[in-house]
Amino acid sequence: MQTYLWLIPLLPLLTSALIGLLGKRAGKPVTAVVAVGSVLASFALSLSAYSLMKAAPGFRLELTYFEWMHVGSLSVPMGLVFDPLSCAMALVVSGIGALIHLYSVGYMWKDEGFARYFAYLNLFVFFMLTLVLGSSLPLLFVGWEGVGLCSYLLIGYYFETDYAPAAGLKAFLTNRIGDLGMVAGMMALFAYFGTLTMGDLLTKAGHLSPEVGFGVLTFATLMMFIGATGKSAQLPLYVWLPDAMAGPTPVSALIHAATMVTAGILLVCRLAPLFQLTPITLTVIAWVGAATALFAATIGLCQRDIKKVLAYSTVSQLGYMFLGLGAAGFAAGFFHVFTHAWFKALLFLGAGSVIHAMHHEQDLFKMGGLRKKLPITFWTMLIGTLAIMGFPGFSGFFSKDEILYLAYLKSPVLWLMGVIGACLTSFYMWRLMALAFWGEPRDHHAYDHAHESPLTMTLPLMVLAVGSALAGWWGVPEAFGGHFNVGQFLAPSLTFGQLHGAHGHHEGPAILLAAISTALALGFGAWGFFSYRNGLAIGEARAAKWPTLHRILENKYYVDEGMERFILAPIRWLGQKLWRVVDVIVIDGLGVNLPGALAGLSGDVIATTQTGRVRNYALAMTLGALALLWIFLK
Amino acid sequence: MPFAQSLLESLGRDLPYLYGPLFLVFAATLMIWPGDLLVGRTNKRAWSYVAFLVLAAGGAMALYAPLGQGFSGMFRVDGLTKGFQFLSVLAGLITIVLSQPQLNALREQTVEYYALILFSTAGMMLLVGATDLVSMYFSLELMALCIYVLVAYLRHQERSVEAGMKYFMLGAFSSGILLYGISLLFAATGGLTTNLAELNEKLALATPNHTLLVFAGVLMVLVGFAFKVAAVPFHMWSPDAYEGAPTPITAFMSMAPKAAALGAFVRVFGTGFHGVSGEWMLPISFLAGASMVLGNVAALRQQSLKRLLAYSSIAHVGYMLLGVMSADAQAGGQAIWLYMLTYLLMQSGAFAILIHLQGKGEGERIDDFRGLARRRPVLAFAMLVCLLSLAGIPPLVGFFSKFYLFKLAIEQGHITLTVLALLTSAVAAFYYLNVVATMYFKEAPEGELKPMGSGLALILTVTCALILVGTLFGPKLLDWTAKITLG
Amino acid sequence: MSSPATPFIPLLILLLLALAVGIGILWVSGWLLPRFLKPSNPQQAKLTPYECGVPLFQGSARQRYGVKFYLVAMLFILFDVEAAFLLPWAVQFKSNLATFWVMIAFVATLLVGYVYVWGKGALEWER
Amino acid sequence: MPSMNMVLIFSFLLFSLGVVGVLIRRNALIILMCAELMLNAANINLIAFARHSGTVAGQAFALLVMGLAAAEVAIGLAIVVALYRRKNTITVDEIHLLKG
Repeated sequence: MQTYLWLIPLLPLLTSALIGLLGKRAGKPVTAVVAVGSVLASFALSLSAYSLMKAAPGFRLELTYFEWMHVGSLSVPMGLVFDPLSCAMALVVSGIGALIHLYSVGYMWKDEGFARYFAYLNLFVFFMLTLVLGSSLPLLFVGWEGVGLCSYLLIGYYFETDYAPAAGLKAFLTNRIGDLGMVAGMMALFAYFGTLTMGDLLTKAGHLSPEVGFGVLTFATLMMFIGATGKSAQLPLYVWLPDAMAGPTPVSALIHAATMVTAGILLVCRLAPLFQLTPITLTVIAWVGAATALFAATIGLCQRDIKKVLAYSTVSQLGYMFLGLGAAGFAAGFFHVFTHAWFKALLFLGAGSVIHAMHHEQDLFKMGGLRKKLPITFWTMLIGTLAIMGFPGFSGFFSKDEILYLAYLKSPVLWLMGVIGACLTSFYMWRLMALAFWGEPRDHHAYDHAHESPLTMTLPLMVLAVGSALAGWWGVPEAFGGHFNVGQFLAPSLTFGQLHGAHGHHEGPAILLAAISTALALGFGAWGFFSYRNGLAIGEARAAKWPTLHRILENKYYVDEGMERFILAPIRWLGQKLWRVVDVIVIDGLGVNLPGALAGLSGDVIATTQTGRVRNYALAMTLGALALLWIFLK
Repeated sequence: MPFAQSLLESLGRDLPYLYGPLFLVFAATLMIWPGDLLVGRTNKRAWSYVAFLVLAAGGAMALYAPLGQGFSGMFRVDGLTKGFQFLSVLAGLITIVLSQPQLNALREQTVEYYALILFSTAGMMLLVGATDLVSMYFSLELMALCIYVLVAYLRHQERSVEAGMKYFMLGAFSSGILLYGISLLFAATGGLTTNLAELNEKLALATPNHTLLVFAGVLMVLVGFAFKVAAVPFHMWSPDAYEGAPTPITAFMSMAPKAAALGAFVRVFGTGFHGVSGEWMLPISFLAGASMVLGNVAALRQQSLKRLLAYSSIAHVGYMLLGVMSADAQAGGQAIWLYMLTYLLMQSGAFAILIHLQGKGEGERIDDFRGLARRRPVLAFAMLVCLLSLAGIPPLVGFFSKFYLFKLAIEQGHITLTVLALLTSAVAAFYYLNVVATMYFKEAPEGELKPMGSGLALILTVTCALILVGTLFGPKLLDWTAKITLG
Repeated sequence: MSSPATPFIPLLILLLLALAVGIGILWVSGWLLPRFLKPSNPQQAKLTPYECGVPLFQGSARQRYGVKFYLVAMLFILFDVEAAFLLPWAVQFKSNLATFWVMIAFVATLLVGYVYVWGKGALEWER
Repeated sequence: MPSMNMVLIFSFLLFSLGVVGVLIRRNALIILMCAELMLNAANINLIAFARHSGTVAGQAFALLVMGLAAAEVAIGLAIVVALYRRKNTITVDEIHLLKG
């Protein structure tokens, strides 16, 4: 069996190529079967990998197929690693991926680019699995870039619209900034450890003691974290994720909620033994996470677009995960990845079902009363909402509670931020539910034509709903009498032979904290629900009362406008002006009319260098040579 | 007659080193006269086949040439020579294939076109093996003079002639500077030698009052090379020349002379000026940095794909100068060779598509790629592969060679520049992706696209396949690089 | 008389003599004789400089030459400069076959070029 | 060796003349001539220093450079002629179709 494990990532790649080449000819049914089947097969293989891993010594199975790069002292194997962490994540990716594939069949059935869509989607699954299973950082990076590319292609999928391609580009470029951090971090790690293979890296890290002050390791981990903020949409690089909702809804569910965006958390967990050594980085991560969780939640309060609400909610939940990681609760952070994958995929697919039913209407203010028209969607989304708000017993409850508890141990302020964020989450989720499913229909035409989605779409919803309800029981925290099985399960990956940092799990008022946060969340949820159950009146009254606040939140703190105004516009301006600089300074300035050029400089700093006049080019060459001479003589 | 005998003996001994280029020169001469008399006016395209075969044969001869040094230390066949000769010949072969659609469409098939490509390739083959400033200078000029003419080849098109004029004027200017630099170095040795190895010893021993002479000489040689590889601020000819030249010649210019000049660059600075590397390291680092920044920034705003590729090639040269800065002809040569090989793949793929879409030579704007993904999904995908590889996105080979080059630079301690290279290559993603976005996310214009000729299709298939799977054979590729460049 | 200039004294005398004869002839034929012989009847045509019978060129001498001149000049330079290689060879030539054939190869290359240019019609003035 | 310095100074003046000529003249032909001047400045160095060291390599080099200069001029003239036929001017400042 072990010999076939390489098929896990390669099957989706193969089918992606097949669908891309032959999909149009083969027809939609065949395409659908192949696409869903391949991901299901990957899921099955992942299950067998899981059992093999369980039997392996140290719960770690490292398969090296061949040497990929050998450059000087750097040797990068092409191989896969199966340990609790990667197996769990691979199961999530392929399992939830299969469900979303199935859902997509229904959702995209009428779309012209059916084959193209599945080719991209399967390519994404391939890269994601490479990211998860890769046994070295460069291989992980290949997956990292690959999922970025697929995300770009899928966000821009509806290229007839203006904003979709722009959103895709934004996502890709924001991620490139993060990637720079990632590459820098990789280089620093290589300089320090002399290897980029996960196993060697972590083994070597295991022999070190925590770094005091700001050293190479702190630099490397911080850089890695910058990479993670890009992919996982943390402050300040979160801007791309809300725009990414321009893609088809199942894509939002798979890539921008359940899997790709959690790659940053996965990266930190993968290198957990390293991050353990750098308290400064952990503190930074915790604060960035908490700030993102709170910040994004506030924006979620006033959004009208159902997908935007969920997008900001995702950003906020990712913040929680980082908060957990920063509080050294790597298992807790990953646990939230796990539960979040269930309930956020569910919520997105539910939202997709609503949008589908409403003929691509995404405005919450035009929905209402859909409870009776879409019963399955309603009930499953209700479960998702209960899960995300942290209703006792549902999955979000356990994972969020564990994170908040660890945050409290690190700093009560972090805990407070987390709790406020949780309250707001509860509020906007109930607002969403109330606006969409309760009250009077506000757009009668759309309402009359609304209909429940086909089975291919509702089946995944139901499976995900069951998962959302139950996933939390995997890791019942010790405070509630459980054993936090997730932590024990992941321990081999996260500690990697290190002594497990004594968790000190019985300190502090765990139950009390949980009670406070849960009660508050329930209260806020009720407030949100009753404010909007009967329509928009109360909400509008509130908006009228605090117009400024409402406007700021509705406009997402004007971050995009600020970026445009203060970052992008100057860059564009510089790019255009740079053109003219050399001409004015060099040609007209020195050659013809220095005073005139100086006057022009103040207004219009730069003109074209590339004047098309050959003598100017020769002059530039001469001046360049003189400049070189000057550099030397100085 | 001892003199005559020794002449004949040394000729017999040394000529095998030059069989490749000599064969090209003689074959090309015979093609022009009397060969061309035999071919009717309408059958001139037959010369493309002849030229292809001749070039392939010449390349094979060079590849199997014995290793060694000859012509009184003027020429040397070693791994570096063969490696870069291989690149030049490959680029020449690709160019001949790429030339067909346009030359046929414009009815501009002549024997001279192919003969000039052969002459110029012969110049490159000599250039990369030159171990003396004299032989280096003349082979450089042989290469350049032919390309000036090729750029202005479409003499009925205004922009082709203008491009040729600009390239020629500035080329003559830079060649004057280069030669003057050589003469200064010659003077610095007291008029004794221009041989690179001897120069290296002599220059290191130069008396203090010769320092300025040495430095000025090195600097002027540097300017000459920087011009040939189009490094900022000696790059200004390249966007204009690239845009105006017939597109296959643009492809040729961005691949073959660049490879040859970089090979010679590494050899001259790595062996000839190795002893005085302290003096030229800083200037080159400025050239490299400026090229990366300006090349990438300027490419952002381009509307014409040819100009975009010209600016991006300036940036790529900036990266490759990192290899020159290794001051080690062997290691730097390897890194540059690998980079150049992958660059050649991506460029020829991109140009194959551009030439196909161009038809008679019009339509090179990025806008002309609108909706290509709809009209020709396979072509668009191939372009995507080439562009992403140019942007250095893993796991394509462009990433691999870039990684290798940057790693070398870091090992050599050029941290700042490497960081700059990383930053600017992030900028590069902008404009490459802009093209991708145009292909994938914009509405296609009306009209049918004609099917691609088999020559272009073959080149495209092979390059894309190599770009896609290249990294899988990373270690093999490196072994191969080492084997070739070490000889 | 052992000055190094001694051998040149006859040359100097010859030079002076030549100058004297030249100036003398000009003086006699241009000024002395006409005073007695020529009828004084000045006309426009007679006063213009003599240009081998073609009408006098009246325009500015700074105007551009026709493109054909450059073509010929180009070819002339190309083939003319090669003499620079022939000369040192000729001076050093010591009747051995090896160097002879090397130079023949060089000239043959030139010859191919010449035939090519001829065949292309670049040597025709009127075309 | 003061005389050698004189040679260098002389050749440098000639070279500068060429450079300045390329930079300030507008006529393509004169630019061409100035570029040749730069080559000749180098030739002076080559010949003088070859003479100084008593070797002939430098002189041979200079001879070759002259041949090359002729080839360069021929190509330059050809391009300029082609340009004149297209554009009816050889003033380089009037030729700027390609830019940006």
